[in-house]
Amino acid sequence: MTDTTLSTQESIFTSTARDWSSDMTTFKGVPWGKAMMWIFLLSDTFIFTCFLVGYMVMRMTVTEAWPVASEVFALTVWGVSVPLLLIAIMTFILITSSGTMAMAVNMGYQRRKWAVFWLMLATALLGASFVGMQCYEWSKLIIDEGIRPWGYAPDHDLGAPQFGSIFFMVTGFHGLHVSVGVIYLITVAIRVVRGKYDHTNFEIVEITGLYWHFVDLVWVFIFAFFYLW
Amino acid sequence: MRIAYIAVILFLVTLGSVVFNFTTPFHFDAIGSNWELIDITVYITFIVCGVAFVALGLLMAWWVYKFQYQEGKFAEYEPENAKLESQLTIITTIGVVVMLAPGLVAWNDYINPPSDAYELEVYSKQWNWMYRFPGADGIFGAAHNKYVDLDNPFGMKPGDPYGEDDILITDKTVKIPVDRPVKVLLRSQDVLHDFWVPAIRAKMDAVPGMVTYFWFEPIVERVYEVLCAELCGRNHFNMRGEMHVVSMNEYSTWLNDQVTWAGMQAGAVPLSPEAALGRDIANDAGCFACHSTDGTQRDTGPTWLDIWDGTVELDDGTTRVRDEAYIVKSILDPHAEIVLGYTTTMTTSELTDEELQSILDYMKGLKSAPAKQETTDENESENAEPSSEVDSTTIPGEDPSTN
Amino acid sequence: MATEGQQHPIKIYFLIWLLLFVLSFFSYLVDFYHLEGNLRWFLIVVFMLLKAGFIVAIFMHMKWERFALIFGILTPPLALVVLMFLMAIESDYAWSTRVVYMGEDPAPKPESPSHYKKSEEEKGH
Amino acid sequence: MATVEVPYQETVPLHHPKTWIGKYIFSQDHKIIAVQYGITAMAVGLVALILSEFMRLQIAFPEAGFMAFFTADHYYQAITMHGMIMVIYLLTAFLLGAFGNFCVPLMCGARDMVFPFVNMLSYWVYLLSVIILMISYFVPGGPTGAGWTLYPPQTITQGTPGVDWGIATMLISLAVFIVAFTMGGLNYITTILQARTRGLTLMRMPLTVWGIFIATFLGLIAFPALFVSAVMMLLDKFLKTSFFMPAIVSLGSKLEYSGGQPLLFQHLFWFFGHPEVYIVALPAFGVISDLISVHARKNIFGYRMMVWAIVAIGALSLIVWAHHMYVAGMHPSFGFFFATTTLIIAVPTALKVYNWILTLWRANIRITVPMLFALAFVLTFIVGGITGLFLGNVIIDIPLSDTYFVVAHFHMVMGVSPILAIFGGIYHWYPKLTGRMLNDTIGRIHFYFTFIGTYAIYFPMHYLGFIGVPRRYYETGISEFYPVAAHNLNKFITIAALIVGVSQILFIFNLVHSYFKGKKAPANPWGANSLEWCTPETPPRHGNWEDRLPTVHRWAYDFGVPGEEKDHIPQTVPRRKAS
Repeated sequence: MTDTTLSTQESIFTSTARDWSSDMTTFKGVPWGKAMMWIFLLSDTFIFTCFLVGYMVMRMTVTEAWPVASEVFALTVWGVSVPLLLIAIMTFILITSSGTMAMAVNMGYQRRKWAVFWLMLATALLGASFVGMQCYEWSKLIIDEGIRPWGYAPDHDLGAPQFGSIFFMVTGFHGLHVSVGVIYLITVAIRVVRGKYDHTNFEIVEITGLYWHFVDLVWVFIFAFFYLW
Repeated sequence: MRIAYIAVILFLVTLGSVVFNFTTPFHFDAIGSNWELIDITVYITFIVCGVAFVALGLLMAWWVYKFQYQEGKFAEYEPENAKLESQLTIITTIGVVVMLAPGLVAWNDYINPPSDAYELEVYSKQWNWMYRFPGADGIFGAAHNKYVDLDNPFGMKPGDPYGEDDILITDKTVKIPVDRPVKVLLRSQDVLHDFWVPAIRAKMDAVPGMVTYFWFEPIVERVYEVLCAELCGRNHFNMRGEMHVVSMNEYSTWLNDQVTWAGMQAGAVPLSPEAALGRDIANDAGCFACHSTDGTQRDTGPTWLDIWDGTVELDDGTTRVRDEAYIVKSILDPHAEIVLGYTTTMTTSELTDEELQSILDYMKGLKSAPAKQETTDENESENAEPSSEVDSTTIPGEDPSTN
Repeated sequence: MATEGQQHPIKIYFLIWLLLFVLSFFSYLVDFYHLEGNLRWFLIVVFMLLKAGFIVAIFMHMKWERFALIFGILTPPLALVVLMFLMAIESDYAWSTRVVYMGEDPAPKPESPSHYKKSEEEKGH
Repeated sequence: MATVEVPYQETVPLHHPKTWIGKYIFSQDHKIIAVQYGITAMAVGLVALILSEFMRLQIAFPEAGFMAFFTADHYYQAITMHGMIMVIYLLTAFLLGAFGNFCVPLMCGARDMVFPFVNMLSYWVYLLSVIILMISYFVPGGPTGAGWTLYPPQTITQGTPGVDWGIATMLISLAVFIVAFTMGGLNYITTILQARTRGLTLMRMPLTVWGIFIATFLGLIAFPALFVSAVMMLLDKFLKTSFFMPAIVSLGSKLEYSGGQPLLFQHLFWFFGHPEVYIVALPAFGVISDLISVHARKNIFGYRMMVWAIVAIGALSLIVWAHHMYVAGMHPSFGFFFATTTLIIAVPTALKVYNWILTLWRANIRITVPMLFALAFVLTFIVGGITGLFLGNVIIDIPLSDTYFVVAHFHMVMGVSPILAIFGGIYHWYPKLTGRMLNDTIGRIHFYFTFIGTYAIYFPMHYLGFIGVPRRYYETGISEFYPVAAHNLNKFITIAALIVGVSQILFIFNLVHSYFKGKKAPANPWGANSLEWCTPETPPRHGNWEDRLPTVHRWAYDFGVPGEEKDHIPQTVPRRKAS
């Protein structure tokens, strides 16, 4: 039997060495699902980073001009072109959803099931509206701006054809993650109020939260690299 | 005690490998370039690795033989031996350094061509080689795949002043002077290719969308076979070229006979509308990937020059008159009759009757001597106007007066 | 399995929430005021990394995880740093061969989006 | 706040399936899933074997009448499918899917994987990916003939067989495989990290589990790069994006691509592809370490060094990828970096070889069939590793890349060696899995044919590379680089390949025959120490252990401990009180 007394005086190196050299579990106090989600997110990080590295290579190798993002993504409101307005709104929505998700996790550990349910539902709704706005953005780019996955519609040539390709691919893949996340959130929310997790400590809410925050995290990078850079 | 056959087998396999190594005729052939450093590095690696292989193999065979199972015997209990392990680490590290150091020195040479190296561009496409010299000014004109068409096989950038005197060789054979370092620039029209002459040791991929390079200095006058070393489609194995390493005089004479880009543009004679249409259709169908139209012999398919005359020997030993029926049959059913010396990788063409007729019109016009006016742009030397640029061409980057 | 869970005062979530809004607003301002060059890139990256750091540390509770987990998750992406760094070097090399040998324009001017032109035309009328 | 940890699996009940389908088809039992993975991988491996025999016949007898049907297209399709099947669908799936599933819970003293349902899903998604791959042969144009590396632009331009549909089925199949692998891999890792039994610290785990652990971890962070490149290539093919496609004139027609970078694909592919080599090699290392130690009746020499070597190889394998691209035209200075990292990786790898051989010293070696395979593995791995030192050194790679030297090297190190490890592992664990012994005589005959045959195929093949015979040539003709002697050598190699191929029938016969007629196996036929031999029943039933999970008191290699009665002490036996 191993005694896993957690001493606060231990340096992080000692504690880490102890954790990694102990029996049964390496990540002390971490449920299976959470460990698995963390490792999955690590794998997903590699997917998104490879996409972003692809974007970097495209951007650095093409000799045709790269369109100016703040002009392409501008939104005309009452006749005034405001750069990146839609993207700003989308960013704020996603951050808000991250906040509600964090609240839900907190409520979960307090075992307040209905609070968890409503907060997760709010998160899912914010996520769904994010996807909706992304659809609107895509349709605007495709119909109004003439940007296509393979380049541009006739007479809309803005330079490098990779602009649309990489943009649609990466935001599409991120949007897919958000959509999956919305379904995941709703499923977990319903199962929580139905009492499926009553015998647990509601770690499932935290695990769902990890995924959701990761999606938000990816958006931080997409926002910086695709819209601002 | 039972004989441990496996110990004997391990011993024999180790020993046999060594014997094979020393008796086999299969080793690097005589080197034809300056890259002895590569051979030396290989030699050092052979020694280091060979010693390790023999030592480990024999040790294993011996110990398997010696420490066979005996009922009731206990093996030595020795979980680890820090001293031995660190010694082995050090020895291995030394071995690795011995192999790596000359390799890195040689690589430093490999990626830094000497300043007196002249440039040769190898332009590859499915499935043959073309070459370009920078001409009198010693500077290549810009070239890009987006400019390529039937009258501009190298994709020379229109209006680039450096390009006019570039010497274009659409034949698969290139001649280079002996004892002169050459920096080979590689471009590709379609897919990855790799210009490789085994005896030269050096090679590099040609990558579309960028320019790669390597350099070498040929030291033996001889004809070398050029191979493609990077899989490039169904005719990859037939993508051969020739590199003649010749004396400086022969090289200069040969180069003077080659056409410049300016000469090629001036010499291009328009075809009749039917024949031009036929040429475009044949081009779209990919015919020119395997068949030349200027008499160049390629391993991929017979040339179309003078195809309308005479007879041909087939691979079943029979002889056939090359009339229209034969040619139509060869286009529509390429596997039916195969010319001696070729393997067919040709796919069955789906052409309408009109398209077929246009191609036949074009092929009919491809005659060598009397019909010189009708030959296409791919015909080099005859159409080359002996301009002053060509005459003054010597080794690029070198003052002609010193020659 | 013994799980204490991640219970933390709600105050800190609100604080981070607010901070994320503020940082996003700042990075938006970088674009709004058309800052250019190194300053722009520096600010974008700083705000991006700060936001990413807060999300991972607070919202994903990594700050409170044991170092065994933090270490396990944060070291492997170092390989990606190598990949990114090398790809940046190589992309620059490939680009330079395109400019030197293929006659590509080293500094092309980006075109304005069409709708931008249209709105300018409307102003002109 | 002192808590005493209890293995979580002990506190939750296990739901046993009631129906036959639940037990054997849609089973969530890790042992059944391992068998399903193994059988599927072997079946698809047989396809790859047959393809390779056709290729060998074509190389040796290009003029022969019976090879007339085999066109260049068929040849290139065969090399592509053979390579991809062997690397991904056989070796990765077998070593991680079959051995991983079987060994990890048993050797960790767990009841099952942490999420058995996801584990089951992993197998069925893997089967789906195999089916999609096999559909390649039935779509118009056949499977892709781009070579297993699938380098663009060639992969998606005319002039390559299977450019219309074969490439799509290949890429989709790969993406599906990655999904399957991720589901399985997350399970293996979480099980190893979080579901070990009492007393089983990481440094007491058998090396098999260590190999599988690091390999799976590598897989989880390397397969994403393949996934990304597959997605980008599918978009290039079907949506005409220009990620990997610059301006191209393909067979006379201008394509509508511009500005892409083909080298990006190669980098992403090898960022996956090199770790993939170790995804296959590390589990094999682990299995071989265990086989040698058990059958030599001696502790593995330098266990800690072996573990750290596995970890170091795993970490380094992520930064050596471009040694596959020395002649690819990448940035010239990369040669220095990648040659150095590659040769550094040789040090831990060499140490593993030394330790295997040092384990034999003053051992008490039982020449069993698994031991035969283990010894053969060490020799073929030495050859493969040493030729790797040639190719890893950038300047030597220049003349040798894309020749038969490369073919011989990677077959030796990544084909023959892991397959010998797989055979050894099957002969070793079959008694535990089925409760019956495999036939010893057939096993020995099978071993000698396989080992000597494959050695005869690949050792001489290196030398064809020295004279410059290029790989992936459908037909060479008589050429400067291809003398008659080389042609005769090729004939010899082909005959050896045919013999090896046919001798595998013995193995399959042995598997099937022994399952019904084999000798009943005792619980611990080899006298091994690790936990899988301590199960209360043989074969272990669903749940593996009794109510209480086993407690581990020692490492898995206590063989020949002085002063003990038996020459092996299982991990569950308590240590004596220190006197």
